Amino acid sequence: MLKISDLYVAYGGIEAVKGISLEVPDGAIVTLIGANGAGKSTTLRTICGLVKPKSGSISYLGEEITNVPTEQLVKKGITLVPEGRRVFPDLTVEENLKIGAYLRSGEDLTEDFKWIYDLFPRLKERSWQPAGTLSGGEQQMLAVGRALMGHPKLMMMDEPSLGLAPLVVQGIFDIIKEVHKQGVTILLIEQNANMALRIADYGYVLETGVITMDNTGAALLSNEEVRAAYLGKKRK
Amino acid sequence: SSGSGSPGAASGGDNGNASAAAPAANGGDDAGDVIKIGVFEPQTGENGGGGLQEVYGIRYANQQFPTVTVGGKEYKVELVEADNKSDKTEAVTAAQSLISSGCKVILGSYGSGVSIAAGEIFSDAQVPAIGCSCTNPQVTQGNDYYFRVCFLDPFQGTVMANYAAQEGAKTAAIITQLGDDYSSGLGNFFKNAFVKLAGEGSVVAEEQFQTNQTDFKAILTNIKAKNPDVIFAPSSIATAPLIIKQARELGIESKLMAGDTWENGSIIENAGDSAEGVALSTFFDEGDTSNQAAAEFIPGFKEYLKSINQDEIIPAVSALGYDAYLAAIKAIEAAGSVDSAAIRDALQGLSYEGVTGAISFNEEGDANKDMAFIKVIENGEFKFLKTVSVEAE
Amino acid sequence: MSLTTILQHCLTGISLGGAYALIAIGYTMVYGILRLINFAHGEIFMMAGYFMIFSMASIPWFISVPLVTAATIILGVAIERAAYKPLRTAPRMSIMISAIGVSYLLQNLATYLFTAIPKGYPEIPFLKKIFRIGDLSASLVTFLTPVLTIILVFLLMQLINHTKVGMAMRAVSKDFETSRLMGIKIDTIISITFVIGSALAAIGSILYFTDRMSVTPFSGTLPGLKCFVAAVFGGIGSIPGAVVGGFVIGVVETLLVAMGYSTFSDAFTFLLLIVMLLFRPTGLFGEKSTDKV
Amino acid sequence: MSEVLRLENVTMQFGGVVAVNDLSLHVNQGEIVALIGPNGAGKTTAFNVITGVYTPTNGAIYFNGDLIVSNHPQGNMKKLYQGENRDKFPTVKVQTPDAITRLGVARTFQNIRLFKDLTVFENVLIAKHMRAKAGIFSATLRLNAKEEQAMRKETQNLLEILGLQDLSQEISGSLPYGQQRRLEIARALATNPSLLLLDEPAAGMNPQETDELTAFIRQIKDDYHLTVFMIEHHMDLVMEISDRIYVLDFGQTIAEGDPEEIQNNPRVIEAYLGVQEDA
Amino acid sequence: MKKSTKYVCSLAVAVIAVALLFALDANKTGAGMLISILQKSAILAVVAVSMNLLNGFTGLFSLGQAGFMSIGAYITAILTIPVKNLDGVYYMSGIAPWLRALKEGMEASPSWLQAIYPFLAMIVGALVAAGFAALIGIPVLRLKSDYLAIATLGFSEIIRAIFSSPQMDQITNGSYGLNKVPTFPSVFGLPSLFTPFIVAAVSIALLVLLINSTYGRAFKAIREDEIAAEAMGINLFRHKEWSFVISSFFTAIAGGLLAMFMRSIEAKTFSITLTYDILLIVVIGGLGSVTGSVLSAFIVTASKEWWLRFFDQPLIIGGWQVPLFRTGFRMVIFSLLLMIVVLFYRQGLMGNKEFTWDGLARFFRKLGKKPAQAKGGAEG
Ligand SMILES: Nc1ncnc2c1ncn2[C@@H]1O[C@H](COP(=O)(O)OP(=O)(O)OP(=O)(O)O)[C@@H](O)[C@H]1O
Ligand SMILES: Nc1ncnc2c1ncn2[C@@H]1O[C@H](COP(=O)(O)OP(=O)(O)OP(=O)(O)O)[C@@H](O)[C@H]1O
Ligand SMILES: [Mg+2]
Ligand SMILES: [Mg+2]
Repeated sequence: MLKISDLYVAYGGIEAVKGISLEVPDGAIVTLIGANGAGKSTTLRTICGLVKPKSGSISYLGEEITNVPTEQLVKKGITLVPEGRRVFPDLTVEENLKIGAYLRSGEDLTEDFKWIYDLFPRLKERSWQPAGTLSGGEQQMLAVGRALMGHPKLMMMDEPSLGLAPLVVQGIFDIIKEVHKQGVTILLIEQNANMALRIADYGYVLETGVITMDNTGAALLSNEEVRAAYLGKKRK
Repeated sequence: SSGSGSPGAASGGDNGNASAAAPAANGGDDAGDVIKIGVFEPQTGENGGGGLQEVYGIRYANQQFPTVTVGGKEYKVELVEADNKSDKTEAVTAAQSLISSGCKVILGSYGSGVSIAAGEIFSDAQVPAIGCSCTNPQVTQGNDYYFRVCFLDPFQGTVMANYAAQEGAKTAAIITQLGDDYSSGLGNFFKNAFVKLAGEGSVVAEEQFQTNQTDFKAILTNIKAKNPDVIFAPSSIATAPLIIKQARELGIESKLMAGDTWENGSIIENAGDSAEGVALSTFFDEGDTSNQAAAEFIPGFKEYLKSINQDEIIPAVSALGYDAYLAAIKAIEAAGSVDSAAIRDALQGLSYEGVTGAISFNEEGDANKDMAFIKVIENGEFKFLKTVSVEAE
Repeated sequence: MSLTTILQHCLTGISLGGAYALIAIGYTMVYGILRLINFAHGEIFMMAGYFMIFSMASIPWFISVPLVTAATIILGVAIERAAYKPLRTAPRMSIMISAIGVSYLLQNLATYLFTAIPKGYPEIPFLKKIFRIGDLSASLVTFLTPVLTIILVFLLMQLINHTKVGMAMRAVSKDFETSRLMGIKIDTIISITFVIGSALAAIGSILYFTDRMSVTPFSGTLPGLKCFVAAVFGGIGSIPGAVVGGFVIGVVETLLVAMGYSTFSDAFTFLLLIVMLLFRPTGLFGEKSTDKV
Repeated sequence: MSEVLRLENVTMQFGGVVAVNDLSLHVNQGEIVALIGPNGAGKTTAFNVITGVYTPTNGAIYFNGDLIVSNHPQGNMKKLYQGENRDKFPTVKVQTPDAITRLGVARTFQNIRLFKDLTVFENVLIAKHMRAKAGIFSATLRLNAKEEQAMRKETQNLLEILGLQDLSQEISGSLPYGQQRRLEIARALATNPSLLLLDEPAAGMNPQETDELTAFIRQIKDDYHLTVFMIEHHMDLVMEISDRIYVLDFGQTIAEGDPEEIQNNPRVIEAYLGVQEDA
Repeated sequence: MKKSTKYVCSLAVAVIAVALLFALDANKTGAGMLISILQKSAILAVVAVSMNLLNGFTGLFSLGQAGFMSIGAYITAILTIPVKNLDGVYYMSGIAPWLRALKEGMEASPSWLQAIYPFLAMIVGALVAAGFAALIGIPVLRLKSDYLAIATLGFSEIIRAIFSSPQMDQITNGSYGLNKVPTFPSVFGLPSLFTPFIVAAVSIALLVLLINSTYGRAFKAIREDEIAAEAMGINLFRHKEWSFVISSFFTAIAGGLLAMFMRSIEAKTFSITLTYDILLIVVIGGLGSVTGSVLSAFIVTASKEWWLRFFDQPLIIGGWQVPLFRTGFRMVIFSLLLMIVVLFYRQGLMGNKEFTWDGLARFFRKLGKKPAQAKGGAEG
């Protein structure tokens, strides 16, 4: 579905991504793990057209999308749940969700609202509240909900579990699985490598802008090197 | 008609550039036969409109008298223009730039404030300056290097007060612009003179407005309530039509009067019918051809105005600009030298026939003028009404 | 002061306030979306005045009005494209200087092209028709300005609060990047903002200059500043705020001048604003910042 | 063991939302206490109330036995606080956030708030400013050279101890996330606190980095004789280093106890932990 | 670069600057324009650096500069106009008797005291401005960003309205403005031409020292993040107030210098445009860069009022009059240049960096390298 080859991205003089190639098959969950500053977010932002790559190519459903503007990518069904939630602070929760469906003009959204509110009952309670005053976790739910409102084919998520309570983290992963089940392909960045690899079909390990390892989720999970570097010491 | 032989004079068109001014760069080399005269005028900014008209007079004069003979040697007169943007801060550097480019005499400026600001620069550099229409007493006071060819505000204020009284006005209202020395000063002089003539309490309203203000309805409504016989509103060209039109729109029928600034075609053009009956004092009347210099100037300058696409009404400030240029030329000739100090001394004793009357300078450097022209707007034109002379205090 | 005089003053004030309100909306909308004080807005308004002068020289008013509005819109959008768009990611201060630069440029260009001599504003005959009620007298435009302002603002509020474009505008005003992720074309939305702002400036300019009859390159400066004050008074970013601010500033200013305090009329206007800010630091209807610690 | 921090019946209300509801808790000298709870439970709000960023609608807070905060609207709170009970309570004491910091309470923020355009060194040096004795004139005329020297020296030392000395001239905003968190803690330490409040210090860190952080917190606690009060969602970290844990839900404590107790508390499991899948 | 080399360089520059000033003094008439521009730039540089302290370093967006300058300018002017000129200056309403008495008293004092009066006058002006700033700072500094800007702008306009009001006629000469202000006095027996440069240098030096002190760092912290700064124990209000007061103090000093430079002032001089001009200088130089402000004060002033002046003159090349060249064109060109600078140097000329010898060396090295690299590329 998505194919990246030999992608280089630089901010000013600093190269954040140095020639990575990866592939996201249709209907899969692919995860990208790696230390802070490895270039994970940069990769996703580049796919979305928020950052211009220095070189390399990105194709989506066989179509070259390297320099396509973000808006058109969204129309094609790619969406990103950005790092740090980025909800619209002055719009209410409901408006935030509505704007997620911005490109689906004229359609009836009642069903979608019901779906989202079922997934996140908390949002329903707060539907009138300006999103800026929600707690971190609530905002994250809203960001995911908002992305879902666009009925994406490929949903990219940048650290969706950041700052969430354990129960909610589980919830988020359940949602990811649920969304995936409904046919959405998922590219996921996670610090919580444990959980991410557990649900992922395939995983890539990124280190300072280079892919150092890739394998199925299960294989990475049991890889000693990965365990040492990203999964922390085993505790009982 | 244009008697100029200088290059570029014929072209110009609407660029307003039909002056003989050659670029400073070429002129500088053979300084031997060039004498530079500085034109210190606002061509942009608040007073840009009036300043430009003064410049036209100067440019035309330069076209007419492009050379001056000193000690048997013919010098080409080169105008160096510096735009002071009607802004005191900029005036200092603009004045300085004229001094730096070697001007021997300076002409200008429209708007007394900038003249006052630059006065110190000229006197420090010992370069004489000749004001054209700057009527504020402060310009020449205590400055040995500043002269002017026009009369002064105290005189002008008195003239208008007398005229108002002669017309039978018993009460007057005054509108002045805050922070503007010309407007406030003239208004004040008018008030003093009018109170003397018509008695205490005859000035029924004194209103002020802010620079750049365009809405005068509030002050006019107040004045309307007082129903004065005349309204004296010395102000800039830009504000005049606004005051006139808004006054008439509010149904004010008092006679409107102002000072020299209002003698400007654009006021009639902008205020239209409402301008009818407005009276003002000025320095010059194009209908008055009794004097030889004026008789020659008027047709020639009209031609010139036409060539640069301007209205063919001669603004008094253009005439003054012309006269100031003449004064400079005559002084240079009289001095027999191109040295600034000598020119200054020559100016002091100068006496000549200008288009705005006979001109000689008193101790302060002010022109000895005791006559003003009163004009009234009639049928969309400035009609000469009469001359008034008063003993200035 | 007689009742007639007071009424006359109120009429003047409300009419002036209406014109201020229309211009203030331009400030407030651009601010709302770009966090930019568009210093050039007063000059756009001034240019609209010149456009009308040239247009009416050969074309009747009913064609001139839409024509001038269109020209002003083009100017506004062109400024946005040329001077603000390249600075989307630049520090806020740079964009503001760019705005001051544009304002200088337009002023100087107007001086250069049209000279500083005031140009007479053409009359639209029916607007200048003078009505007299007892001792009150005012032209039609005086009555029309506030009415038209209210109607336009009502329409604008509908647009912003109840349409998708409006919601997109509110979203873009907070976060460009995320808005793009929602599929919103931010450049289009920003342009729409400038279109609306400029159109209102054009209409405001017609109403304002019809009442004041002449245009100079500096005609936009003072109304520009006043309307900016009005926008801040009402809470910059808020459209009803701009309208209320416009009317308040217009009326207060007129009344102050009427009471003989014209020396301090501007000062009082500012004082009023400052007092308002002390009680409500973000203006009358300004949004409180929802910056969560 | 003496009490460092005590909250009594603290309520914080935003319009209709009661973020903190009649919360009472205490932290003893030398403890590491964790504050956990679902998102939106009011943990960060509690921190904001303690540090004076918000003034509570009701309640009192004591630091080392002194009343530092009571329900008088102040600081940023004035804008934010719209409670109806504004006038009901007597004014007792007004402490602004900076004054509270000077008393010895330092904090980090949930969303990192470094001085992004300044260097790492400057970030830490700034924290020393509040202890400077020199007035603005003597500082300008460099009459405080000795003091300045000392401030720089202390900063240098602190950076060395925390292993940030190599980065000292880097612009702080360009550091990797983990280092930024570390720097924020360093900056808080530079104010010489006796109580350190950490708001989700491990957010955005992978398990490996979290482990490092655990050791780091332990180390600074001992080296600087600190009391640590910490909000965190990483249970590994919380369970490993906390002496005691408070669990908050809907602004109220639903449980309190040592890690063992908390892990097995059914209410906590239901509201917060969820059924532990084996990791 | 070695430290000693840097000192040598700095010393050399200082010596050259002083020598240049002596040279200018010797050739006053010929170099009049250069002197004027340099003096005006020096004065504007002081305001620009003060504004930078507030806007660039403390992050307080204030637009009240013109107002504080006017306080300094008016007080300096009123106190220094010679008694003999008073009647001429206050020709319309006369001067307030107490003021005349004060001035007569001043002129009766010993001559050494009189020699420092102009400086005292400037300092008095600056202190009044600082006091006023302290007063309005109490309510106003609570406001944020643009609201603060408009409130300070408002105060500046209020000051202007007061100075030009008829009620103040006997003190400020209301609408008529003040003139006959004596030019710069001389210091240390040096030619008076030096004075603005010395005062500017001292002022800027003090500001730089402040910026680099622990208080300066606290200001920067406030700029970066108020909430975090507060959490670092920095009292927001006190520090903002300091920054505001000190900035106003030096702004007023510059106002005093400006009065001496222009020798005549009026309230109109201190309108909002003046503040915009200064903001322009600050941003073009680089927000947060002192050397940038100084550099751009000169570049902006010189290009606006001097270098571009020829655009206002008709240009004739070989008998052909080049179109477009006429009055007003200069300002069009100036605004265009301004736009170009803003659009292509978003951070201003210096960004938030300061001029350093190392920086200069690096700059030249880079310049030297570029052609070399190009060559290298061609070979490869
Ligand atoms: N806007 C930017 N300007 C300059 N450098 C940047 C910018 N954004 C990111 N970088 C740098 O690019 C590198 C990669 O950053 P990126 O955000 O992609 O990392 P990441 O893997 O997502 O890390 P994290 O886990 O912290 O989110 C980092 O060194 C970072 O400092
Ligand atoms: N400034 C504010 N205005 C209005 N409501 C607020 C404000 N700050 C917080 N709240 C509300 O208070 C509640 C508690 O928020 P808080 O940030 O304290 O949660 P938290 O426990 O820190 O959650 P998380 O773990 O997600 O950070 C939330 O529901 C939030 O919506
Ligand atoms: Mg990331
Ligand atoms: Mg929190």
